[in-house]
Order: sequence, then structure tokens, then C-alpha cells
Amino acid sequence: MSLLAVENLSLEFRTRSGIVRALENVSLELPEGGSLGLVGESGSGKSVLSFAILGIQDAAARITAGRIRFAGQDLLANEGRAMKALRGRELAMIFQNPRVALNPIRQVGQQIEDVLRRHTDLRGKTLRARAIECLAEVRIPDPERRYAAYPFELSGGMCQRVMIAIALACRPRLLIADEPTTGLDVTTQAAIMRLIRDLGHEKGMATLLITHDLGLAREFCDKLAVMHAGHIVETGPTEAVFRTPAHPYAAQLTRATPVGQDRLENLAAIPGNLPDLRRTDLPACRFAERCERRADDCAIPLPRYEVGAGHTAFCHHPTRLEAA
Amino acid sequence: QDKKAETLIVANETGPNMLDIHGVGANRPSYGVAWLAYDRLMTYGRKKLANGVMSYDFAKLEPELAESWQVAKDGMSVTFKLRKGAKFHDGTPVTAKDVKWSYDRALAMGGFPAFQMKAGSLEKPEQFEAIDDSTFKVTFLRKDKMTMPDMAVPVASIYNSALALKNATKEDPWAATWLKNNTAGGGAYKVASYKPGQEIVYERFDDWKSGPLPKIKRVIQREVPSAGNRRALLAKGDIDMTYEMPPKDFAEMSQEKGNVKVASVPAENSMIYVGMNVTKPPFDNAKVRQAVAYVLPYDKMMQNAAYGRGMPLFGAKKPVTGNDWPTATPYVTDLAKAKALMKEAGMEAGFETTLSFDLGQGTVSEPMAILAQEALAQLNIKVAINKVPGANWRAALLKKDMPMTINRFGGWLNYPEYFFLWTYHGQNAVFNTMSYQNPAVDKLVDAARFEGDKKKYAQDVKGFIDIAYKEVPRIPVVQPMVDVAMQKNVQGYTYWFHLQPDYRQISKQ
Amino acid sequence: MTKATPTLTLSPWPKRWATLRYVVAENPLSLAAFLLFALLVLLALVGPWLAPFDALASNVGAPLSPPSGAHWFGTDALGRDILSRVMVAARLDLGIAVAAVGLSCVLGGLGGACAGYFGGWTERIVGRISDTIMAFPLFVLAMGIVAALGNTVANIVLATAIINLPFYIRVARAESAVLRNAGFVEAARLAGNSEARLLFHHIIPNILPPMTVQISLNMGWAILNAAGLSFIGLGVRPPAAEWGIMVAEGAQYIVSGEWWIALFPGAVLMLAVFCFNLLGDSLRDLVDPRRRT
Amino acid sequence: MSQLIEAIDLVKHFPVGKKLLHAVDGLNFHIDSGETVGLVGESGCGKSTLVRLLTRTLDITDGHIRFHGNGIGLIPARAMAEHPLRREIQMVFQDPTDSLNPRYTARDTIGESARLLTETRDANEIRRMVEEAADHVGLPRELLDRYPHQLSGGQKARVGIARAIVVKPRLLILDEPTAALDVSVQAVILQLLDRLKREMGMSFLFVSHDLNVVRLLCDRVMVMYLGQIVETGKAAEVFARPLHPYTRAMIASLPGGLTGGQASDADLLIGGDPQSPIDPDPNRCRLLGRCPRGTDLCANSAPLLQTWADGRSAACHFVTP
Amino acid sequence: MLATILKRLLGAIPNLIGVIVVTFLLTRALPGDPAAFFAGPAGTAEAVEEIRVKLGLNKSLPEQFLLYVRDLSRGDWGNSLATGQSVLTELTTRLPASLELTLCGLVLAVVIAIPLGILAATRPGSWIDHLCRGIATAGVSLPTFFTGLLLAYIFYFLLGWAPSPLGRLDPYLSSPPTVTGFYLIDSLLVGDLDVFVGAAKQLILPAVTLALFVLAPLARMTRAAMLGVLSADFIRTARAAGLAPTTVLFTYAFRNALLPVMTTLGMVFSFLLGSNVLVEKVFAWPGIGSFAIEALVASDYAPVQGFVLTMALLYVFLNLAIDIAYGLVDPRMRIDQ
Ligand SMILES: Nc1ncnc2c1ncn2[C@@H]1O[C@H](COP(=O)(O)OP(=O)(O)OP(=O)(O)O)[C@@H](O)[C@H]1O
Ligand SMILES: Nc1ncnc2c1ncn2[C@@H]1O[C@H](COP(=O)(O)OP(=O)(O)OP(=O)(O)O)[C@@H](O)[C@H]1O
Ligand SMILES: [Mg+2]
Ligand SMILES: [Mg+2]
Repeated sequence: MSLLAVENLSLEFRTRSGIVRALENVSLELPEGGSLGLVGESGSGKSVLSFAILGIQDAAARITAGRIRFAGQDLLANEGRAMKALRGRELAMIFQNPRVALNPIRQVGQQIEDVLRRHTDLRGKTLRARAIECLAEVRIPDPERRYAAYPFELSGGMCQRVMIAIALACRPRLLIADEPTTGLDVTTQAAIMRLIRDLGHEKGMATLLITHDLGLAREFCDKLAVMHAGHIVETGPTEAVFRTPAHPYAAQLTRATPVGQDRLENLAAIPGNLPDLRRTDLPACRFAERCERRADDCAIPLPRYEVGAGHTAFCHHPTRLEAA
Repeated sequence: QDKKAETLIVANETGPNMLDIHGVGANRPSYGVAWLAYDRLMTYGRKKLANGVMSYDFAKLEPELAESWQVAKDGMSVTFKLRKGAKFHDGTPVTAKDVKWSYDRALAMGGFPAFQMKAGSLEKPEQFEAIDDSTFKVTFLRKDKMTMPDMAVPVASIYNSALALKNATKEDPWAATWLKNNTAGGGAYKVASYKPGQEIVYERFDDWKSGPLPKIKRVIQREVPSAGNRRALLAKGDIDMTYEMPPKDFAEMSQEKGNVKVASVPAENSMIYVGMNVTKPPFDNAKVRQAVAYVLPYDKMMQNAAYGRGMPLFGAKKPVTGNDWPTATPYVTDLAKAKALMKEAGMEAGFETTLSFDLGQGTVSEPMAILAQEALAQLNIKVAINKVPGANWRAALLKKDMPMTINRFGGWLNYPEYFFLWTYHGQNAVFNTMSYQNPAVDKLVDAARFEGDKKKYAQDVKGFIDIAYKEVPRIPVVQPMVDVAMQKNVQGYTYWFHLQPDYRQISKQ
Repeated sequence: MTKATPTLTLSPWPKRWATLRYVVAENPLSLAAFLLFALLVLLALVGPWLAPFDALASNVGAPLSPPSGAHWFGTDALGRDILSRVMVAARLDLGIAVAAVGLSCVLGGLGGACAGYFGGWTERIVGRISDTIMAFPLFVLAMGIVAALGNTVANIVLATAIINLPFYIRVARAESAVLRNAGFVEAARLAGNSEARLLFHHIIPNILPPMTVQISLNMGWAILNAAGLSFIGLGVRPPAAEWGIMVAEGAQYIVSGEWWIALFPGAVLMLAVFCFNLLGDSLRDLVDPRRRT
Repeated sequence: MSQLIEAIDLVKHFPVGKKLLHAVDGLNFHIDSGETVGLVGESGCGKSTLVRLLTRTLDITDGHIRFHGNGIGLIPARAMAEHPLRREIQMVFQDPTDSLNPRYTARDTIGESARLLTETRDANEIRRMVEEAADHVGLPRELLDRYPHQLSGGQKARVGIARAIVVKPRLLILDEPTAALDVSVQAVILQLLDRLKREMGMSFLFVSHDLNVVRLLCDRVMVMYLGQIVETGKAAEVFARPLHPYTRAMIASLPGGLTGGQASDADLLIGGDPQSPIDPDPNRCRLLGRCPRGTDLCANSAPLLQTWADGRSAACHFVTP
Repeated sequence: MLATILKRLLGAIPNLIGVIVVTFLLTRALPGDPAAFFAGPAGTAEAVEEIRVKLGLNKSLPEQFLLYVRDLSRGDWGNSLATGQSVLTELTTRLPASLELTLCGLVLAVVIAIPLGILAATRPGSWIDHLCRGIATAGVSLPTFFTGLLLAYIFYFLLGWAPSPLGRLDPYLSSPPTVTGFYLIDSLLVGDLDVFVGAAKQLILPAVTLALFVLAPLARMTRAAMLGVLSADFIRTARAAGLAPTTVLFTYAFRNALLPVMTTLGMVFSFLLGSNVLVEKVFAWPGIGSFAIEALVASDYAPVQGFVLTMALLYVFLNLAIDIAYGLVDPRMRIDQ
């Protein structure tokens, strides 16, 4: 059984200028201890999805359909009470741009303690000891001293480690990492990613990695989900998706990434922009208007296309068809 | 309850700025301090006016610190016998030495006190002589009818010289600094606490011998600048007494059937007037001045500025007699006459000028100014209105460069020649705001000052009033009222020429 | 990815109309403010012609008459029609506010922009000036200036402008210090812009939006300031109609029951200030991209 | 190829309190005409500072910059705007949104550069130049009258490039031109740059975090670490056989490596944070502490940049060609 | 720490000098003539001239300025013409009254505005938000003197709820012995509850008047700061970590929002000090504000100069206090860094 299962989730934002259909019919599955990469260009709904899983979406957001199950529990039931109980303890999240994602005027140790105090019975000295332990766990040198540091006194990489320490303080079963390394140096990035991976392995923790760096996803995730304009257009084992992308968007995305290319000319660009999600006349396939394989039937609900074992795409005209 | 009956709470726009009336820059409310905390040798008698209000009686001098006095046969000196057992607040007996010291001080401090003394021909220390502890003699310089009355005004207060000298220094032989914030008197009230700009609290001096012991034991006099608030306080019964309100408020309060009553007396020797500076053309032309006098909307000013609180000083039907003062001018609002006069003066085309007034007097002067402005426009005179902040008014007057002013002036000593000396005389004192100079007037005024003969005196007075009203450098408009509003249960209010309240006669029921 | 827009983009008008519509729709108070503003401007333009009576003419026959069919707002102590005076005063009041705010905006904006952009001694001097003004109790400074120079309209404007100066300097300095490091300034420098050109073509146009907010807030303040000066007798000269002076004059009649003398000018004054404040708020929403969704 | 621009012992220090921050610390390099040089390095190592020195918007502390043999290092930054050489060095900025004046239309932006940097004052001529540049960068002419917020990220990037090339500079510096762009448009811009490079014969200095992009676009790379160049060489060679430990660590850190597939040797990775750039010890290797090979030698003498016959150079005690 | 405070204070000296020079020039430009004032109602032109010489007013401006500065440096702030009192004593006896009133107004405003602002920020766009904004803006839209008169009229005259606007204390009560000069504190020190209650009652109306005036900037700033902080990334982190909503709102959001609010607080305080001159006049409050107005209108140099200097000093200390407080809240701003 999977640890996290998102089933046909739809979410919209009510704004003055119209309803933004940010997620539509999104389904995901993540097994215990597994790692899933969620990729897609900016604005495709990756963050919104992860916020919805944690129940920290904007006040303007409404979940209009679907379910989120975590370890068998329905997170959305009882106005998300289940989710509130699990958040921070079983489910944890780290964000992009660690410097601003930490409270700038609170010592990092205290920020960890806040979480521990909320979710555990630890108090006083033991609480502090545990907080320092958390810092040590994420390989922060000299954790006793760093306990009293403020975020601005730490480098970006260090801040990200503190974030991870906060997220992992209560040994969650699922870690959602929303672009955890954007803005960090390649060397730091590698160190952080290895840390996440190693801790994940050690603690049997599942990871949902959100990124638009396909290289990163490819290296760290067993499974991949490609998002476009609030839809998941393709999911499957990482290598399968990379080698044989079926959805034209997934295919173009892999080709747009310089990783592994040896000539600039081979790089592909994806024409056009994400459609305006406020539109009421969005075609069933939201990629249709940018797609070179577009046909009339793209306007009708999408078929689920099984590319291979656990590899699915949602498209009327998957690339694979022709190759076959 | 008793405490309330024996406590009087007064709210005023401003309070005393120092406790020493001789001090440089002492303001009007500080005259009140002198009046209560100090005694004088003599005081004026009291009389009931026709409207039932008590007033001082200018014609009668009564003993205060002096038990009795004797004017010498030749009329050139007076000898006072001091009251036995009279004490200052600190218990020291009052002696003639104190009196001499006080009078010397009034002269020595210069400025206003010295000037006031001089008005009564009290000019030299040699005039004052302490014969023994209880006998004091004043030698006269000349026969001046103002000499005796002048010794009953606040400036002639008697100081505790021993106490004052204890606090004097070499640089400050008259203890001016110390006396600013402390009293050394023996008056009916002691100053219990004094916070400049906030309040002054008086307590009765139970050992006071110079008159009947006052009923009120404690007086709290607070500063409440907002007239509206003071009216509200009075209406709500939170204060017992207030004065210096806009005439409109007094007019209304005197009509109201509440717990408030108003005592009003026309201010003696006092008028509100429009002055024109005769050194500023075209006001150097009497025709123009007369034209202005004929165009002012007197009735409107009376109604809408003074709210009827005062005696009109215009539209006299009868000629000036010289026996009463202030007296009305013959002018009335007559546009045709005014226009004709302007034409005669060759000023048909009109001119531009500025009309200034003291902001502190704004409640009356401002509507007057606006009405005057409107009326003068009929003669093509364009008037700009200039409000001068209260404290600058004196300086502005002193410069004598304002072409047109609205002002009020009152003299303490109730004689017309005293008034004219200040306001029309060629010595060009500050209050001669018109810079008016006329040798004929000067001669008549000087003659009237020392004139013994009643008839001749009246002739002199009529003479200078007639000239002044014909040449009309200042246009009298109204003789203002002195109004005081108080709770109905407050009794015994007396009008004094210095306009300050005298709590000694007041009681609460 | 990075959504690093500078905090103060002013989009050009076509787009701004849309945002304006949005802000107004989102906030009913803003709509009221915009309407009120239009009304005030109209009043300032044509008030003297619309007024039913001569605002300066006394009518001693009907002093202190309460609101009636003839005199909607009643009359004052000299029988002048308060409605007319209130209407006529709009021009003077708005005039004072506009002139004062305009003056301080231009001077403060320029000074602040130079300070923020050039830094160094320019910044020190401008900063000192602004700090020194701020160290004064502002209202008292205004009083002092008017008392010293005389209570003419020009001096009231000058005094109000001076006490407003630090606010503009502050805004302009902060904004241009941010803009100094903005990419487009560096880019413009590479495009051959001299320092002066950079300042006038690239920095100043972009600090205008936050200044607009300040302007709107200060307009209200300027009116209040003039009213305060009137209260202590340093306002415009009589018989000119000005809201503050009418309130100050009317204040003495409140207790005696002639409430209308102070109330109506007071209400209009309050509405005007209210309007400017709300407008400032709305403009802030309009200008601050964070509030745009 | 002739040297277009040359930096000699270039130094830039920023005062930080009483101390000095060595942002650029003695750089020697050159860029030839028509050459594309990539500059990579960690965040804060001084790349942008170097760029600002080269574009002469920042006064240098010490050293020389020669452009075509003319010393331009001493021209004060404030006076550079009027200098005839201004147009020869142009730049494309990292964030296309931030680098466009929100109140200028695309035409204004491009035209301003054309008008101020060329003698041309003729409006028609400028119009022609602007449109030509727009054509060059593939910006549809109908977009020229739009404001930045009405343009997409890719379009804004094109405006930024058009502004730089409208005056036909000889050196174009690009400071992470695609870092703020989405993957979907990044490729187009890269290809556009590649095309411009060939068509216009300009020299490029290409600053980037993304080694993959540098590898694809550049002839030569320079690797910076804490204000100093630690390695240079032909792009292909450097990526194939990095010499300096830092370069090696960087390449090893790349997710998916350079060629795809799994990451390379984990032993090469370095951890920790760089030293402070404030008053660094001149006799100490700046990588010490993070370098897997650090020895006493590194603590006592800073390695110099050595150059070898094949045009490669590196600054490490333990590197031999 | 001490050294930095000292440095900050030294840094304020040029501003103080600026203030002194400007005030000096301004007061000399005032139209009044102290010599004429001293000469009294009967002063002749000669007498005035004599006094002018005595007061040193015939000297050139620079000379007068040097004399003034010399006196200042000796701690002699001159004498008030109008009250004849030493300016320094006047100011020191009156300052507590003003400060007590201003602080009460400020506390009142803070107590109302900050919750209001937080409330509005947690529900942006809701009717509560609009209401808060409406109330706060209405408060700042009335001239303070008018608000004061209106409040006095309604609550004292019509309703009789408030005590009489007669200054700091009911006339029948006597003021507590001066320790701090704050009646509220002094009365408690001697344990006189009657006086405490009396003083508190007198404070209500003027304090409300002041508070109303600064409600808007405070509420507005709180709201904006809270909105800004609530949308910050670290709040999302806190929420994702499952922290209690109250912890998020207060420990995380509010403490961060406090920083801009504190700056506003400083500005508002100095603003209040300046604008309570009118309120003091309305409520017969014996503070330095009403003193300054009288003096200014009277062209009374010394008190005006003394008042402005006091305010400038207060302003300097206020800013220092805010900087220190800022450092306490925000580690990035620690004053010794
Ligand atoms: N509060 C909101 N109100 C309205 N629309 C929103 C809101 N938050 C997000 N959206 C919209 O939802 C869509 C998805 O946004 P999301 O932040 O999830 O994208 P993303 O894939 O995480 O992009 P990025 O890579 O830039 O982080 C976008 O179109 C965005 O405009
Ligand atoms: N104006 C300045 N004053 C002080 N220090 C500065 C200044 N500009 C840059 N620095 C410092 O100089 C060093 C180099 O900065 P620079 O911006 O050149 O780095 P970079 O390599 O471009 O980094 P990134 O990859 O993050 O853009 C940094 O430590 C930076 O903090
Ligand atoms: Mg995102
Ligand atoms: Mg950089």
C-alpha cells in the first residue's frame, strides 16, 4: 500500500479576476520510503499541490474534488483535522530559498524546539539536547554553538540544513522538498541532496521532490511525475520517463534540459506559455495549444495511456504510438 | 459639604504670570494677586449700582491698613496712622518702614509701577517718610487730585520688607526674583500654591485685621483657556465663577434660567474704538476720517459684535457737556454723508488700507473688523484685515505704523483727562494709537488735570472732547461691559476698576 | 521561478485602469473616496459659482440661524451662509494643500532621490536636513514659521511644505537607494546614460508611485495642519472662508448650542481628509505589487 | 586571433568596516576577438564584480584593463557613459524583469541605447536600428511597443539582448542570462546567443552557474574561486579532464553528471563552506579546508596559476598537466 | 553597548545644533518685541530702547547667538517673559504632565490599534478589515482640537460621564508629592487611591483625543506589516511544521511585524508630542505644549527655544530607545553591530 495517495484532486483559487483552476484531477502515489520527483515548468501547480497535501494552501483555495490519503487516513476528512494532527509530525516540508524560509529573528535552535515542543513531550534540558541533536543529524558542524545562531549568520547551505533539521525533527514518514536546492551552488546542492537521500534511506522516509531541474530529479528519484498547467501529464519510473517519454510535453521537457546533450542545436524549446488558468474555455488537454501534435480530439477528456509498467501518460497522441 | 461652601473655584482664561505686581511684565491677573495677598493703606468705598451690582466707589476712600489719615492744612501732605495689631502673613507686625519700603520699591522698579505712582504725582522717595512704627507721612509735590486715590490702587500694595530683604541679593536689592514666586504680604488671602500657567490657590489669612474676615476659606483659580469649556463648567456647576468670556456667552447666560447669573457693569473710563493713524495718508485728512465715521455700521457692530453688552458711544442727540465720560459721539451710519465727505476730500476713487486688531480681543474685534471692512467697501475703501497675536500687540502699537486699528483702552483712574492724557495727548503715548497731535487738545488736557474749579474743569473737558470728536482720529463705538458669570449661590461680587475679582466680599450659600 | 519584481513597479496607464477598477471593486471604501475626491475637485473648481449666497457678505438680520430651507447649513455670527462659505472654502483649502504638498514633493523628492542615488555627502547633507526638521515638533515648527513670517496664505503653504519635507525625502531616498541597485539602472548606465540622465529618466519616474501615496496622505495632513494653525489664530486672514478657521471659530459656539457653525465645516473638513487618507490607502494598494493578486 | 580585452593583475576590494573584502583578487586573463569565454564559480566568488569591472561600471582598486590595447581601467565609472568605448562593451543581465525599466517600452529601451551610444540622432535611423536588432533576436516588431510587464520572460530576455547588440559591441558580457528563465525558454535563448555569436562575430564573456550550458556554448572556460581564477582551458578539455580540485568537485556535483546517467565519483565532492573573502591570508590556498587533498604546503603557500603548453592553466600545488 | 549609545548620542549633536540655530533664527524673526513687552502698558519709546539695551537685544544676531549658546552651555535656558519664570524649571515641571498624557494616549492607541491591525490582517478584504480601516481613518481625519472639543461637549457637558476638563486633577483633590511628576505614579507611590482615580479620570478624554489621532497610522502599519509577514516564506515553514496557529500568529508573525510597527511608533510618538499642544490647550492641560503655544504667540523667545530644544532632545532619546528596542527584537539590527 502506498504511503501517500492523491486521488483525482482538483483545487481552485477564487480571485476577483476569476477562478483559477490550479489543479485538476491530479493523482499521485508514493510508496513508503520511496521517492517521487514532481517536475514541470514554473506555474504548473507543483507547489500548490504540495501545499494542498499539507493543508497549508492559501485562504482563497478551495479543494473541489478528490481525496488525499496518507497511510490509509483521509487527510481532507473533518475539515482537514487529520491533516492538522499529522502536519509537522508525519508530514514535513522544506522549501526553496532557505534564508527567507526561516524566521529571521529567532535562533535556529529555538525554531527546532518550537516544533519539538508542539509535537513531543520533551521540555527543558532534554528539549534543547534534542534540538542540538537534530542539528548534528543534518551534519552541521559545532551544533551547540550553531544552536544560538540566527539565520542571517548562516550560509545558504547551512540554512537549508536547519530547515531539513526542522522538517525531520519529529521523524516524519514523508518529506516534501519544494525546490530545496534552487539558488544554492552546485557543490552545496549536491551535498544537500545527498543528505536528504541518505537521511531518507536511514529513516525509511518517503520523499516528494519538487524541482524543475530534470537532472536532479533523474538522479534522486525512483519515480517521476510531470506536471503541466495543473495536470499531471505523465508518471512513471524515472528512467522510463526519461528514455521513452510518451506525452509530448514530457518529451519536450526532457529535450529542453541541457543535461546529457552534447550540441546546442539538439536542445528543444517548448513554444508558447502556460495557458491562463482562469479561462473558462480551457481544452481538456491544457497543453494542446502549445502542442505540435495537436488534433481536434484534444478537446475531449483525456485517455489514460499505459506506456509501460507503472508508466502512464494522459494524451490522445502520445509520441510512443508512432515509435511503436 | 462645608468644605465646598467655603471653597470657591474660579476658572479664567489666563492666570497671574507672577505674584509681584511691581515685577517687570506682570500681567493683569497678577493685579488680582496684589489685591488679595497684599493690603494697601486705603481702599475705596463700595456702592450699589442701579442694576443691583456692587461696585467700588471712586469718590470714597476707606481705611485698610491705615486706621486713619490726616491731610495737612496746606493740603501738601498726608499722615497715616497704621492699624494696630496688623500683621503680615508670617506674623511680623506691619510698620511704617514697610510702607516706605514698598512705595520706594514701586518707584525703584521702574516701568509700570513707577508710572502708576507718577500718575498720582508720587515721584520721589523723599516724599515718603516713616515717622515712627505706626506713622507714615507722604509729602505732595503739587496739588493733584489723583494723589490720594492713587495710594489705593494695587500698585501701592504694602510689602513685608523684612521678609523681602531676607531674600534680596546685592544684584537684586528689591528681591524682585524671589517675590515673583512668593508673596510677602499681609492681605486677606495667602497664596497656598502657585503653579504659573496652571492655577493659583488662595487660603484665607485668619489673622487679617484690615477688614471683615472673608467667608470663603479657600479659592482655587484655574486656567482654562477655552471659553466654551468654561461655559460648560459653569453650567455643570463644576466651577463657581468665570469672567473674560465672549459677550455673546454673557448675553445668553444672563437670559438663561439656569443656575448661572451674570453681573455686568459698564467698564469705567473705557471704550472700544476704531482708530486711524493721522500720519498715514489719506487718514491725515479729517474729511476722510469723518467719512469713515459716517459709514461704520454702528448698530450692526453693537448687535453682532458686542451682543448689546455695552453702552453705545455713537449717535448722541445732545451736545457734549463735559460732566460725564465716556460720552457718545454724534456720528451715525449715513452713507450719503460719508460719500459726500469722500468727494470733498477728493477720495471718491477710494484707497486701500489695513485694519489691525489684537487677536486676544478677537471675539469682539473680528466681527467688528469684518463689518467695517464690508461697510468701507461702499466708499471704495479696500480693507485688508490683520490679526496681531496678543503679545505682539503692544509692540505693534508702539511702532505706530498701523493705519487703522480696532482697540480698546481703559484707564484706572476715572477721569477723562487721564484718559485723554494717554490717548490723545501730544506726548504720543502708546495708546495714542492715532499718533494724534493737537496743541489745543494738549493745553486743555493739561489744564484740566490740575484744575480745581468744577465749572472750569467741565469746560476744559468739553473743549477737548469736542475737538477730538470733530477731528475724529478715533471713532468710539462702544463702552464695553465688565461681565462676570457665577453660580446663583455666589454672593457679594463687587466690581473693581482693576477688573480682578475680589474674593473678600464673596460668600456661597 | 524568481519573481523578483522591484517593489515599486508602476505599470503604465492602460493596465493601471484595470488595477484601479480592481482596487475599487475590492474595497468599497475606496470607491467612496474616489467619488468624494471628484466632488471635492469639482467644488474647488466651480464652488464659488455654485454657492447660493455671497460667502463674505454679512447679514446681520439673520445671525446664528440654525439650518433651514434658506440656509441649509445655517448661518454664522455675522449671518453669513455657512453652506456658501464651506463651498467657497474648498478652493482655498485644496489650494493650500496642493501647493504645500506639491512644493514639498518636488523639493523632497528631488533631494531624497539625489540622496538615495548618489549616496555619500549628498546623502549626508540631505539626511541632516531631514533629521533636523524631524527633530522639531512639526506642528510647532509650522506655527513658528507662520508666526515669524506672518500669517499669509503663502507662508502657511511654505510652513506646511517644510514640515512635510522629511516624509518625501525619506520615501524618495529609500526608494531610490533600492533602485540604485536595480538591474535596469545598471543596464541604463551601460546604455550610455549619464548620471543626471539616469536620475531624471530612470530613477525619478520610478519613485513617483510611492510618492503619490505619500502625497495623498499628506494632503489630508496639510488641511489639518492649516486648521490647527487657524485654531491658535495663525490661520488665513478673515474674512476668507477656510474650513479650519470656520471650525475653530465655530468651536466657541458649541456649548451655547449653535452646533452647526462648527459641525458642518468640521464634517466637510473631515470628509476631505478622510477622502485623501482613503485615497492614499487605495493608491498604496495600487502601487504595492504585493497586494496585487 | 587578437586579444580583445585583457585584464592584468586586476584587483577589487570593498571596504567592510575597517577590513577589506577581496572580491576580485589579482586576475590575469584575456578574451580574444570572436571568442566565447565561460566564467563559472561559486556564488559570491566575484563573478559579477569582475563583470562590473570589465563593463567599467565599477572603479577598479588596482591593475589594468586593456581594450584593444587601450588602457580603460583608469576611466572613472561615472565618466564611462560618455566614453567612446562605452558602446564596445555591452552586457545582458541575469534577470530580464529587473533589468528593464518598467516605464519604458521595449522600443524605448532598445532605442535609448542606440541613441545615446551612437552619433545617430535621426529618429528614423534609430527606428531602423531598433527594428533590425529586434529582428536579430527574434522579437516580433509588434511587441516593440509593449511594456515589460506585458511581455513574457523569454520576450523580456530578447529585449535585453537586443538592447545590448543594437550598438554592435565587440564584447558582449552575459551575467547568467538564462538563470531566471524557465527551462522551456532557456533553450531558445541559448540557441539565439549561439546564432548571434556566429553571425555578429562578437566576443562573449558568459557567466553562469550552469556548467552544462557553459559546456555547450563556450570555447573556453575560466573557473573562479574566492576572487581568483583557479583554472582555465578549452571548454571541452576542462570538462573532460578537470585539473583543479574545485573544478573537479563542481563537475562531480552536477546532478546526472555532464553526460547524463549517474553522478560521478563521490570522493571528489567537497563539503563545507568557503572561507571568508574578508582579508584572506595571502599565503594560504583558499580552498584549504574543503579540499580533499589539502596539506601543510597548502596552508603555507598559496598556489599560483600555472600555464601549460596546451593553453590550460590551474592554480594547485598538486596538479601537473 | 555603552560606547555605541554614546556614539549615537554624539551623532545627534549636529542635528541639535541645527535645531538650535533654526530655532534661534525663527524666534528672532518673530514679530514681537520683548523690550516693548517689558516696558509695560505705559512704556515710552525711550524706555523700550533702554530695556532693549539691557536685554542685549541691540547686539548683532551672531553676538546674540553666541551669548545664547554660552548661556545654554551653562545650563541657563533663560527666563520666560510672560511668566517671568526660569524656562528650565517651567519645562521640568510641565514636561511630566505632557509625557503622562502623551504616553497614555500612545498606550491607548497601541492597545486598540495593534489588535485591530492584526485582526484586519488576518482577514484581509473582510468587513472587519474595512471597518477597522474606516474607524482608524475617520479618527485621523478630524483636527485634534475639534475632536477634543466635541468629546468634551458630548461626554462632559451632555452626558456627564467624563470629569470636568479642568486640568490634571479635580480642584478638590490636591496633587501628590512630586517624585516622577506623573500623577498616576506619584499617587500610587504614596498610596493615595483617590488621587490616582481622579488623575486617571482627568486623563481619559485628552488621552482618547490623542489616541484617536494616531490610531490610523498604527493600525495601518500593523495591518500592512502583518500582511507582509504573513505572506512570508518562513510563516509557510512554520505552518508546514505544524505549529499552533497562535504560535504562528504571535511568536512568528507578530514579532516580525513589530519591527516596522516600532518605527512607526517612534514617529507617532514624536508626532503626538508635537500635536498635543492643541489638545493641551483644549483640556487646560498644564503641559509643555500649551506653554509653548502661549510663548510662541507671545513671541517669547526663551520658552520657545527651550521647548523646541527639549523636544529635540526627547526625539534623540526616543530614537535611541527605538534603536535599542529594535536591536532587542531583531538580531540583525543589534546596535553594536
Ligand atoms: N493564491 C493564489 N491565488 C491565485 N492563483 C494562485 C495562487 N497561488 C498559486 N496560484 C496559481 O496556481 C498556479 C500554480 O502555482 P504554483 O506555485 O503551484 O506553481 P509551481 O509549479 O510551484 O511554480 P514554480 O516552479 O514557479 O514554483 C499558478 O498559475 C499560480 O498563478
Ligand atoms: N558593493 C559591494 N560592497 C561590498 N561587498 C560587495 C559589493 N559587491 C559585491 N560584494 C561582495 O563581493 C563578493 C563577490 O560578489 P559578486 O556579486 O561579484 O559574486 P558573484 O560571483 O557574482 O556571486 P553570484 O553567483 O551569487 O552572483 C561577495 O562576497 C559580495 O558580498
Ligand atoms: Mg513552486
Ligand atoms: Mg553575480
